[in-house]
Amino acid sequence: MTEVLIKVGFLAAVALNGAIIFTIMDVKGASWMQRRPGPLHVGLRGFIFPLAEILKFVQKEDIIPTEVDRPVFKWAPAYVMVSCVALFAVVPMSPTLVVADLELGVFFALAISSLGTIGVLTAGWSSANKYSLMGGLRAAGQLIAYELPLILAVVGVVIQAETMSLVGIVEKQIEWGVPFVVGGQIIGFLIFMVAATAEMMRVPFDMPIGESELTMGFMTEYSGIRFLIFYISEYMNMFILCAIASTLFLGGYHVPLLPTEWVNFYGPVVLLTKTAILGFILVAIRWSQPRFREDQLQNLAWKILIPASLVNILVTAVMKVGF
Amino acid sequence: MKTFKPKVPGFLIGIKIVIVNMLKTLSPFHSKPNVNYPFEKEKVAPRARGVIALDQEACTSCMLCARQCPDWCIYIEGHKELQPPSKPGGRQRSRAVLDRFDIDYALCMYCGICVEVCPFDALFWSPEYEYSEFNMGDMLHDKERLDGWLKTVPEAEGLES
Amino acid sequence: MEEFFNKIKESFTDATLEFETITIKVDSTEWIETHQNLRDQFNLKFFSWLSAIDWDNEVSVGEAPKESVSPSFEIITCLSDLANTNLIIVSTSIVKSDPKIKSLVEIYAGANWHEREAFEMFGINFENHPNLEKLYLPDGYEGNPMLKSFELISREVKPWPGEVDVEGMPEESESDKSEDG
Amino acid sequence: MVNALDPQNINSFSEASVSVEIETEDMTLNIGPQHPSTHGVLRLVAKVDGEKVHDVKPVLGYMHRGYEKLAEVRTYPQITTLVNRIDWVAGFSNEIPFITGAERLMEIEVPERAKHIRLILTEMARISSHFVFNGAYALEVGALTPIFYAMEDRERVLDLIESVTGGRFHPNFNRIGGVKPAAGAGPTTKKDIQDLPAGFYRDTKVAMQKVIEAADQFQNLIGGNEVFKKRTKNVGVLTAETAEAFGVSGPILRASGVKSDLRTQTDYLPYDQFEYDIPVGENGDCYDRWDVRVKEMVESAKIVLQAIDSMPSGPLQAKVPKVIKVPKGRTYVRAENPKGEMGYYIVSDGGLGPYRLKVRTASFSNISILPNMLEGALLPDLIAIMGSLDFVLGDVDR
Repeated sequence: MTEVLIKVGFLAAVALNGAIIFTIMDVKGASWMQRRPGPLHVGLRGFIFPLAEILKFVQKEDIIPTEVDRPVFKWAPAYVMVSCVALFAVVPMSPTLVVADLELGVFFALAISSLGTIGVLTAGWSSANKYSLMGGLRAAGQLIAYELPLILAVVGVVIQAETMSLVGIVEKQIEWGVPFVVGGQIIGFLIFMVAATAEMMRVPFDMPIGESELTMGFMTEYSGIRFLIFYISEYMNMFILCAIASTLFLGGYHVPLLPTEWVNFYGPVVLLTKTAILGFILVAIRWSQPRFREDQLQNLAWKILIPASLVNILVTAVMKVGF
Repeated sequence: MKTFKPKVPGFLIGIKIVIVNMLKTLSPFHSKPNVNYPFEKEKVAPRARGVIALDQEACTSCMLCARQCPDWCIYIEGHKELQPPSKPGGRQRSRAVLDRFDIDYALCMYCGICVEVCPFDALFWSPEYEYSEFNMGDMLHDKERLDGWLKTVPEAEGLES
Repeated sequence: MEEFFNKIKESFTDATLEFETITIKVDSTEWIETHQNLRDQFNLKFFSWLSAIDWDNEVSVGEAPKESVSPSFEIITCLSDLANTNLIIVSTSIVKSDPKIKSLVEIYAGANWHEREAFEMFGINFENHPNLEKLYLPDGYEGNPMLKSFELISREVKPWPGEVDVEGMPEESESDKSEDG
Repeated sequence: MVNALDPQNINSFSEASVSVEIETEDMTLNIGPQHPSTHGVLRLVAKVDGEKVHDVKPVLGYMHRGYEKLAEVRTYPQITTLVNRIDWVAGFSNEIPFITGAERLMEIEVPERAKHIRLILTEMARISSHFVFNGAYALEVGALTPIFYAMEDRERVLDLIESVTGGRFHPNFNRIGGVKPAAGAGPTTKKDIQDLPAGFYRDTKVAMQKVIEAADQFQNLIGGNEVFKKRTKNVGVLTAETAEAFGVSGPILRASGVKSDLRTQTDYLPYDQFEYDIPVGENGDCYDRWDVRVKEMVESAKIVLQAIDSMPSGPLQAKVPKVIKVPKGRTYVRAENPKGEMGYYIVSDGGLGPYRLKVRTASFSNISILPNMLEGALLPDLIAIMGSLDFVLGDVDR
């Protein structure tokens, strides 16, 4: 029992810290890209502002509008949060430092990530707000549409690695000497990143939030700590999907040429660096792109990404069998 | 010779622009567009219409400014007093004494008509801008406060011919 | 501009050109025909604006007209031609007791909102208008604000500070004043 | 009643159920008056069927300040203060037609130098207005960064306007017969006629170069972006005929392919002395409306640079009586403002103030086309189309 609690605590701590690092990166990165200093006043030249942010949201009144479906409304943030945290359980930070080295690690991750859809949809539905409803429906449509290319892109990796365990996938990459992104999965990696960005609901796929038309989408009616949970899980989701992407495609906790025997020491650092680089690319994309329209977004998923990922699987399979 | 120039997708150029701007912000050699306001003050143009200063001595309470004000935000009251003659045996002169000169900045539209119409050079523009209040009633500046702004009136600047 | 004015003058007798503005006065019964004519014959396809003037001798705000006028509404439209910059002001007069005129929406679609504005501001009825309702003012607002008889409350409730005058000297006599002046 | 379980009916039943569309109830969606994407307090009551917009009813009046009524109780110099505030994004441009109208009625000839200063500042106001549009429009289609670049570059232009007029948004700088003789500041020079401040030419040249660079940056950052093109091309197409009938003017009309620019077509300011292009769009869609404005910014910067080089010397004020009384008469003066045709119809009765002042604003006519354009659009397109019209609520409601 204690072991489980420690594991859950470890998981939550890593995920929360990752989310906080990504928040700092997003906010500070955004402000620098926009020629402004960004948060300045909370300690260390403003770099620990997420703590102040958290304190602020915790203090705020948790307003629940009268017309809402109360239990559903109250529990919706929890779904989103839990799905994010649980996702990290299978991500290895080194061969031994992994909460659960499952046989079907990839399968578990993808199954858990679709749980968040329910949270978003219930949040939108229960808010008794037209903007929230539209945001929730858009989010549901988008998350379901992009779940497919996300899974299909991973299938290529699974075929190449011949295992579904994430540790196994990383070990295979170490064995190969190059990460999968170089070793034939470049298209799969791009598809995975696009689909992951859509799963995170970040620009250019932030139609569900779409603040210029839907104010804040499914989060419109949330305030106080419940809003904070949505806010944090957005960054948590970003952190974890980036971590999974770097595990699957970029060689995880290992970089070529470094001695494999010390991987337990530098593993977490390497993984975090790779995750942060991917995160920074997402930040740069977020602050430079406009957003897609709802129908264009669906077209991209169904007409481009899914066929492309199917072709990718086919090519990978043929290569695997043929050579 | 035909040079081949591959077409870079527009979204990549966009990412390049934001990253270049990020480096500009971080580099100490580029000017910063921002002013960290409460700690640094912004430099305003000397002509900026910030607040109206009043030279109490020059005012003769002729009411021209109050009459021309589009918003009716200037309130003047005054009376005349007899002054002792300047040289013995001369006539007693009357002098206007200002009892009240209030400008209600909550109403003022900062058009500057009062400054322009003043025939005795009693009103001036000052670029000072820090006089917001929590209470709307405090935006009514009386003649002492208006006189206090006088020392913030800048000297004349150079002109372009 | 002169050339265009001469052309206008051939068709409309009551046309004037003053201060670089061509104005034609028409009877309110010819309102629709005039605009149709101007749009089709003179190619004035650009509908700039429509508004009204309330001519009244009794005014509660501002200055009354210097010369006495007969109380009426003057309705004005401004039409222009984008290519040649011909511009014309069409004006007509209607009685105040029964202010109504035919709507121009059929001819110029843009007249819709301008007519609604004139309707709420002056109380002029535009016949055959698709939805003649208030544009700016809230529901339940009474009165037509642009009428000259409509008081401007802000000027009513507050006295003019310019009226306060410097009190005269107690001992001052008339002769002194004239000497000073 | 068809029995679905009857094997004979299965075929026909499944076909029928595919072809029948689901009947859904329309939802009324209020967009505004407090909404992140409306420029001010415009309220749109939209009937939506899912993402599709059916019937849009704009509700105005949240910002109605009754300037036409207020003008009746004010004198001509006092009205200059008011008209600044109609379209506050380009405050300086609003003064020009009004002052020109009063001057025309009084038959005053304005000195050349004053006209040039007016022209320079008008073009600067146009640039700053288009900067706001550029930033805000990108924000509306979801790009969050361009508005910060736009504001940074606009600040340079606003600083120049402030250094001359003393006001950033409400310059109140034009006087009947010229420009402001004593622009505030300085106890020693208060009564002197004040000219442009020292260093103005140099700073203007720098700022205008930056404007041209900024326009280029916008073309790369927003205009070249594939997502932006997808969002705006062939969205909200406005034909020239419809635009004319509704009285739509300015960049929107030019984007529809009509080469109409009052700067060349009328003589309210000496634009004929300078060389510049009038950008014209082809399709009349949102992208063209955006593109025309960016190009116009560059042209305005070119005009300012030329005007700085050919600045005549001389007085800033014509001789005018101390108490301004405008003779009896009426005139209509229009000008090409950043948002379109702005005009004042002044009916003077020979008094201190006008008997009636009709303000024709560009945005009012421009947004009257909204219900027409939004019919059948998607909800995200609603925002894209509305933003491309570039209106300011002060300009709509007056």
